[in-house]
Amino acid sequence: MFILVTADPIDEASIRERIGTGRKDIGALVGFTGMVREISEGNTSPLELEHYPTMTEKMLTTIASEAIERFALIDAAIVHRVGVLEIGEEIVYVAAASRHRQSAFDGANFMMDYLKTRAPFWKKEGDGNWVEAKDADEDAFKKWER
Amino acid sequence: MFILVTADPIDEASIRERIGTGRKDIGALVGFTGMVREISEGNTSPLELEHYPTMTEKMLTTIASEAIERFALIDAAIVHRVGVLEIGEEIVYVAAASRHRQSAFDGANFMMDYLKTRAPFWKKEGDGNWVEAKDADEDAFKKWER
Amino acid sequence: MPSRPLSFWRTDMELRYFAWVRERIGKQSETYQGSALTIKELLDELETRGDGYQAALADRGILRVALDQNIAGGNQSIKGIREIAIFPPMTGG
Amino acid sequence: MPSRPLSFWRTDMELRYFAWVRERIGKQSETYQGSALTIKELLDELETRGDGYQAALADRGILRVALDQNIAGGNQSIKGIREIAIFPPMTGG
Repeated sequence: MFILVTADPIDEASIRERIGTGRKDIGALVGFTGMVREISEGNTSPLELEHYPTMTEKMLTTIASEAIERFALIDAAIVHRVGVLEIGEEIVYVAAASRHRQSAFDGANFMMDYLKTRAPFWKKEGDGNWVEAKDADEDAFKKWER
Repeated sequence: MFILVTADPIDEASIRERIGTGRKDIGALVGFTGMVREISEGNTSPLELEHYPTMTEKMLTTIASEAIERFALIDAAIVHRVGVLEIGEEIVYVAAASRHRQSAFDGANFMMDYLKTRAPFWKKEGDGNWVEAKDADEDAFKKWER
Repeated sequence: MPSRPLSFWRTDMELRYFAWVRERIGKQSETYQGSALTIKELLDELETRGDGYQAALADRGILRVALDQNIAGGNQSIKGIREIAIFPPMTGG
Repeated sequence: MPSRPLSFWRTDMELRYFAWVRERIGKQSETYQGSALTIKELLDELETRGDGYQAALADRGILRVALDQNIAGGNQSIKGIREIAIFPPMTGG
């Protein structure tokens, strides 16, 4: 398992190596990359990502562990950036490695829904407004309840 | 859109650049990597991938186009290897870029299910046996019928 | 138009075989100049050409056929088709 | 055991604020030495400390509270807790 909260750009290739190297039973790896996108045209201001140190790492570890157990993953990674991010930059990368493709897809999807609603990050737009939580994200999380 | 059938290793980073560069509206990118795995322990023989040139490229183009239309993707890529592949090597990479995460997940998942059952590739094991098609793959494809 | 046999106008078709169909028949491709009008008729005719063909084509339920690179069903006409490919279910990805 | 006030045993708690809760209150953290026994009592007490606190804490339905870094509900006891964080719904990913 690989968990990281960082102000630096995300090096997906090296994360892939960490969770896949030396394993011969991985048949499927799903990687999700979240990027800062231009929400309205011409809106070029950066995002600022705040987080709650130590709780963040703890939550991300919980999320990845639960994904591994629930979807029988071989390994998982979550990397989340903090600080100032320009449009087009990567915010988050999650990866799920599994024997089979559907569990890799489900594992990565689950980690993203969980992370969106439960990991202590907050986004502030360039104009000083805080991004509001979306009901759609909470609804997406609910699909994993059992 | 980026489609490639190749005997060479897959360069995911350069494919990512091709489908993402210069776009400010991509919020989510899902990449799926399929790898040759050791099915039974100690089985170290390689796989050989045969395909039907020209029909392959045509089907992969159809699959990516349908994913783009159906899930409102911004862009998509499919790269499939042919020839002799050792355990641990990548066979296939698909990528779906979208505004939102669920359509990126669905688009990549759809492309994999479609490709597994409809793209003209055949796998031969080191012992000379041809891999048999799985009912589970056909069932997975059916979930996208509408 | 005078009533001439269909085969008069027919151009040669290229048959292509893949995976174990190719291995059992023992060739990758060949030219077809017979009189079959549908996929089923074509497979029936090819099956009479020897043990390799029969081993390759006996299990119709599992075979896949592409007409000019489009997957097709057994009753489909092969009129005007230039390339017919016969192969087992795909196992890519 | 003699009946002494609970606060006698209580160690100081660290309060931490994030995002617009932090901005409205005007600080990142502070030490709490009051007598609140539950999250709700704590929020009620903090809200009396001035306009900033009120602006930050008025909308209880939206606030999230973590006790020692575990998300908790309003009626939960804060006894024995070392760190209480108050923040808006998360918007990561």
